[in-house]
Amino acid sequence: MIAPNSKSQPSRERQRAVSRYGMSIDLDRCTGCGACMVACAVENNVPPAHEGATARKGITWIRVFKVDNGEEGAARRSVFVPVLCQQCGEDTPCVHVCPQQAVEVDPATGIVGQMPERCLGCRYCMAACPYHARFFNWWDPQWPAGMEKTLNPDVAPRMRGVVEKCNFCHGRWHAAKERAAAAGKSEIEAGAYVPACVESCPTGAIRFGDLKDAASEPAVAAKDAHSFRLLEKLGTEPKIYYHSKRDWVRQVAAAPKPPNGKENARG
Amino acid sequence: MQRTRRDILLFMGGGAAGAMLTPAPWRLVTDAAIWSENWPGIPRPARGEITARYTNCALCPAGCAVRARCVAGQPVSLAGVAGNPLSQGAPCAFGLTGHQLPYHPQRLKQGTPEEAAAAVRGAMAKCGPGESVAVLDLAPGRASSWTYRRAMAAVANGVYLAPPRPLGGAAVNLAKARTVLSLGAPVLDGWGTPGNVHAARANFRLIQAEPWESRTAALADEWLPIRPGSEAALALALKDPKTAPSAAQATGLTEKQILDLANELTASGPALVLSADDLPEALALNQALGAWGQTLVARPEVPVPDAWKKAAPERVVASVPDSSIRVLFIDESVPGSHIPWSAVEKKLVRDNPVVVAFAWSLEGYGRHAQFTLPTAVYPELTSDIPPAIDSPAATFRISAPLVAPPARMTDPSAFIAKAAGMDAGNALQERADAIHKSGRGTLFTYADGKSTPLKDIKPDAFWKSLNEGACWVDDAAVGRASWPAFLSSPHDTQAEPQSTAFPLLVAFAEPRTASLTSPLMSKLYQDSDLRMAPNTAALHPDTARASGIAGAARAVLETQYGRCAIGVIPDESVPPGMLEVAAGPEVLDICGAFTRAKVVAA
Amino acid sequence: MLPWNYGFHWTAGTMIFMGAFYTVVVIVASTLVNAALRSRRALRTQQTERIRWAEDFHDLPARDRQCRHVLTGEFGYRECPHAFDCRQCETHAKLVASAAPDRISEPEEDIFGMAFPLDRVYHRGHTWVHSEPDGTVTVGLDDLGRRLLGEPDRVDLPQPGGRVSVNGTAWHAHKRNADVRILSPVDGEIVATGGPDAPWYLRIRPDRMDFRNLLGGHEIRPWVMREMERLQLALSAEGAAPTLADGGVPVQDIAAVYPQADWDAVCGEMFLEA
Amino acid sequence: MDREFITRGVKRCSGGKFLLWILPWVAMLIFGLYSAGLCLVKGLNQTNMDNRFAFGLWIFLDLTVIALGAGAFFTGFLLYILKMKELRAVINSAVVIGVVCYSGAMCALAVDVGQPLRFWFTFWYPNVHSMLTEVTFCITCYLTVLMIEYLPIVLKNRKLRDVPEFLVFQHELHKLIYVLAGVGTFLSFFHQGSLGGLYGVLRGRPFAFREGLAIWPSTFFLFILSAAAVGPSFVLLTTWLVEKISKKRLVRPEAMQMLGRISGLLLAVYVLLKTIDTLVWINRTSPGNGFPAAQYYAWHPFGTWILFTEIALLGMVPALILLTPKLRARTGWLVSAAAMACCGVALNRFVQTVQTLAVPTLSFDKFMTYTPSWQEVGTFLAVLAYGVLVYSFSFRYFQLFPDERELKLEVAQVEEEPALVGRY
Repeated sequence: MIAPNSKSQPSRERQRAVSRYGMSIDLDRCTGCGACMVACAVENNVPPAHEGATARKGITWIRVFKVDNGEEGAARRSVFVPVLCQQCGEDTPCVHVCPQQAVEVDPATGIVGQMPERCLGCRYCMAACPYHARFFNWWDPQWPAGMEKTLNPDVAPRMRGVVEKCNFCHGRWHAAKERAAAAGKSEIEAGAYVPACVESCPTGAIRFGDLKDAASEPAVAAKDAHSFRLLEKLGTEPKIYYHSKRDWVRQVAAAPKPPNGKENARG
Repeated sequence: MQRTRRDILLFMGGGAAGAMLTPAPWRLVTDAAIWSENWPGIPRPARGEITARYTNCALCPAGCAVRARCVAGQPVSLAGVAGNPLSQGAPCAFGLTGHQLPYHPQRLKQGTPEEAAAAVRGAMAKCGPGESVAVLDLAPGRASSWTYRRAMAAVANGVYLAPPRPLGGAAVNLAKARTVLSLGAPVLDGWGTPGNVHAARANFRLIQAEPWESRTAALADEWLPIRPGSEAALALALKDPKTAPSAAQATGLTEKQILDLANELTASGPALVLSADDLPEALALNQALGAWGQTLVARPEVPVPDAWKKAAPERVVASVPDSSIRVLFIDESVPGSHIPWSAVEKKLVRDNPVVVAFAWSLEGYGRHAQFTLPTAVYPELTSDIPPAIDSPAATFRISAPLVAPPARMTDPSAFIAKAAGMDAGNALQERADAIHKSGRGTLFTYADGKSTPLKDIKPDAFWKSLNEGACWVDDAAVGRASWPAFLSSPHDTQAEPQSTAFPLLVAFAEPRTASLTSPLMSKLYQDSDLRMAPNTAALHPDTARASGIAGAARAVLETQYGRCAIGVIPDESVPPGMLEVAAGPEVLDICGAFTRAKVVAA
Repeated sequence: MLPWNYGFHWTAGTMIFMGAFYTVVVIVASTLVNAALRSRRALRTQQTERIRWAEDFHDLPARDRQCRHVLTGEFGYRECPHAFDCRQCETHAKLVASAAPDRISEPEEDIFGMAFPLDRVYHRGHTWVHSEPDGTVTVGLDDLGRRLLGEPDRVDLPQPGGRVSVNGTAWHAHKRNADVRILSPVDGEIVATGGPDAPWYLRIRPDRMDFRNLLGGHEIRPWVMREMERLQLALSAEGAAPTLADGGVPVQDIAAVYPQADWDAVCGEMFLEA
Repeated sequence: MDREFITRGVKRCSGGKFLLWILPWVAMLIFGLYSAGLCLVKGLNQTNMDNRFAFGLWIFLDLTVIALGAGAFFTGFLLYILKMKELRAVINSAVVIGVVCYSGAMCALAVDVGQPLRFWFTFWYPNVHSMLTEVTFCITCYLTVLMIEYLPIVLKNRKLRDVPEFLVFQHELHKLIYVLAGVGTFLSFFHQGSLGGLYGVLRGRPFAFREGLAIWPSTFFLFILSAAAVGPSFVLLTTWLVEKISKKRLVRPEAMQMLGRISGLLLAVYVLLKTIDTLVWINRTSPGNGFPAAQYYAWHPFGTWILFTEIALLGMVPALILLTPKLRARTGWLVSAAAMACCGVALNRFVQTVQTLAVPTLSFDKFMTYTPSWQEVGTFLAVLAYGVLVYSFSFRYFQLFPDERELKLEVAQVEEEPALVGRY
């Protein structure tokens, strides 16, 4: 009922924030191998796909899309676009809609967090997210007998009926924080904390860092002329910067174009 | 004053009402909700001491170095090892899920080794002249491979079979290459060692000649969409421009394109030509481009004990006369390049041959063998990994077990050695000692990321560190030599002639292995559309219509070797006249490289 | 929701929102409680009968709520504001004062062959009150009422010693599917009970000899005429033949003549019960 | 035999006939409860909703049903606050419709959420910035209010009122009904609005996003208006239906026409504002977010026709009909106009819920389609059947139309006149 004072509130958070973690993804390097998706699932105890799952019912905190330039034959070119929670920094669409504060922006890190244990499963946040980066547990998670031994102890598996999404591997952030504290440092130093997808990318296409640290790769990428963010015009200030030297690739940032009646069950 | 029951009730009621205004009851309900996170069926991850352990991935010939994050000794996630000279710390999607393979639902749990041994003994006894006992080794070059060869040398008419070595066993030196022409080779997607390829990528220009836009084509500097099956023609024209016109016809490229490409290859060398399965034309082109000694090099064999030298030669299946093998052992415990069962089957004797497969799942040859004996699977097994194709120097690394294999697993080499009446011994350590004796090369240890010359290391220390995650790299000392004969030997990898019966050419979209992947890989093809599920084919809607399966989700794939059910996906990006197939055991049984096929309604 | 809950912030938004919420809760709750308390009081003070009649009267069609002076033609149209209790009606008082006293011609009115003796006063619920010499009054059903019920299947009379109040329930009568309560014309204490066969149903010692709420003299004829119309209407509405059996003169047991009519509805209409 | 439960003097069909009437609905209800049960026990994987179509048939149902149920608060408001006495004839019926719609919507919502057992979280950790929080709070409160308003109707039942406590309580409660009417109006105003706000605030969905006054997007006010406009229409429609089915006259034409007039008036205002809002959105809001509005309608089947149908065909036309006394006086026109108005608002809710999710947001999205599973349809039918049943029972045993008896007598009188004239 009381809408947030959209401008001021996040900005205040921003000032308080110790760091604003962000990512840069070089689309000219992504081979679409899927290592990031798998590493993410392993890290965050996302179960194997249920037999009934489809590309629209599955849980893929980070998902690599194959996008083409719409041309045919020789003129056709494709690019692989990894899409994960864009960690919007200004009136984050999913935060304000959640009826019970299960979604929050961590002022210390700028990371948009999701608390499955408080989630009602109303899926309003999913309707609110323009990046389709939120996923609903349509089934109870299931692992083949014995495989639960390989679960990551730092992340609790989620039950059926709640929403989840990328949180930049919060477990890893926590671990890094503890290591830093053990080493007597108040802050995590650059490189001490990277999400699983970043670590697993064989071509180093995904880079991670603190946007407040001008030297960090995302901060540098943010200034690059060939960098862009998805649906920037919405004004939600995403913290994921994509990069490509190819002009047509940078078009994926824009709003969708009307259909051209192509038939493709894969997309 | 005296209390009535009413007072007490009032007191209790008041108390209850009051309690409702305190956080306590509500806190309880909240917690109840959080407890419900672990309602039945939701597993609790085990806790324990967190350690890092190292090994080498045995899931493909690349054998990348692996750092395993272990909780109380149990690996919960895998990652690459930064600074590794071979794999550069880059993992792949399949490798990242390796630690889950031991718990694969389709894992083979028990077999009947005794019966198998008896059957083998019987068969070997009545093995007549002209008949043979053979071992088919999918991953040649390992210590166990040598054991097999010794064993086959020990038995009369023993034969040691292996898939044809890519480039006849020669190695590729990408670091030297300035221009790479790939005729459908998945250079950036499963070919060679990912880390090594990506590291070298910046220094060469990649030209991908391939009918459809594969992952490699998408990232190549230039993609030449050629007609399906015209790779050979293109290679030929590039070697000898006179054939350019016909090549232009075959490939659908313009003559100019071809000639320009030819010039580029010669002008901006050193160049390298790779093809999906070594096309003689491609090899010849390499020869013409003077790749030998530059981008194509002969890699010295990893040292072996002299005692091993008396071993059976390595032969390809095609070289064995048909219906001549009475006893066949197939070792697929370590995934390697796959040979269609149809090709193997016709080599077996007619009257009940004995086929013993060593596998960790029933998905491979086990489906056809009389006996399938369960083996350990990575990361349970202990095996060395032969040098990768893109490693010019000889290497030696061991995939040391991170998890103890379950009981009643069979060790293929021990079994085969026993059948041949010899003792396998600890081949792995013997070879390590042989390497150490050679005193060449350096040892890179993963835990500390240090490289140490071999001569500064004691034999047992060498052996110890190999088992704790290390790799030995030979000094790359490769003298320039003339074009080796084995690279000119004709291959049976010619594209089958265009036929009306089988109009479609099969191209493999995913790595060509029959071995199972972790259930988690389902994320890649079920929860997203990034890769195709095993035994699935993508084809152009027109092709589908022509084949009378328009709109169908399932169909039957048919080749001259047989038929199997597949899923079909209409995709306009696949050119008409070809099938983009994701390998699966069933498909691999009937499809080799350049197989022609057709799809019919299920 | 409460200050100690997770995520409770002392912000304007929260204050306004929760404030509005709690206000609503309080209003709704207090309304309920208020209603409960009022009804408790009403029950304690025996308001039930008054309320029942108030409800019935309220539910009567406007045409049946006409003031008695409309019947006599003194008004063109007037709805009774006092639920037929003229004792508290100034208008009535004025009109009575101004009216000329009745000239009693013959001892009883004969309307369509029904006897309405003028020695008694009538309630619009078809009961009469007759003052007895011993200072009590007898209460009975008037001729139309009697014919409506004919030979009642059952009559539930109150116990002597009980009390009745004006427009409260005097007794219950059952006829065929009809189950009607007969409205009491007077306040008072029941002395004795008669019945259908006795000349009267109740003998009552009234609190006051005040019958201003009852019809008498010249008012009776127009009233009965009007009642006959209503009966006609009720009968035809309940699917009886359009005219009375014998050219308009109601028979002793009207119910018997209309076996198919919904007698409950007819009686409800005539005895003013919703 | 339920004779003594039925209001005196009104005609109701025989018990057997009534049984025949409710039987199919009961069957439908049981089937629906079964499918809803499946969704609760096995989880929402029983539905065809997915991560991209996170909302489906049910949310559409909720929004529509609640809009139609607005008749309860609005009629109450007109009768008790603005003292429009004619509406006394339909208020009870309106209240029952309200109860049915709101309770039905609540049930559907309970099935729709992934963790129904946590419904109370919304009250316990409310995020006051969320439109959904506000909706949840208001709908819950308002349903309570409706139940309380429904109480007197029940207790007034001929048999129940014989119990003095019931009689007295409902009498006293009814005296205070205007308070509840006031509260109900307040609550409805906000949750009807917030239901609109629900989509208006979705900055990430430029198709639904709207600018507005202060903290409320324009849809907030449009929903209030449209609900208030269509509520009376729906009351009118149901009343007409009940008259047809029960073959009785229940309400005076004046009352019907008054409902129609009110509906038409508000509808006209709504259509006007909706048009303005749409123009602002097409020319300013949407392009401002980088989404040229034209492209939304390039995804078939959702062409511009849907916009035209919603605003002109099912908005302006019925408004004009209802505002023309001549046409309004003709039941045929009146009822069909009301029906059109209801469809128009239903279509509007459909566009808000379904089309919003169907049109892609990322350049590489595909146009989304979705067909509800039988379990979803079943649950939908359950709500429908539940509504019909509750209404049928209420109509049979409670006095939904106070004028019924009177109208019955009037009819008789008309037939009677000649006879009477002949006799005096």
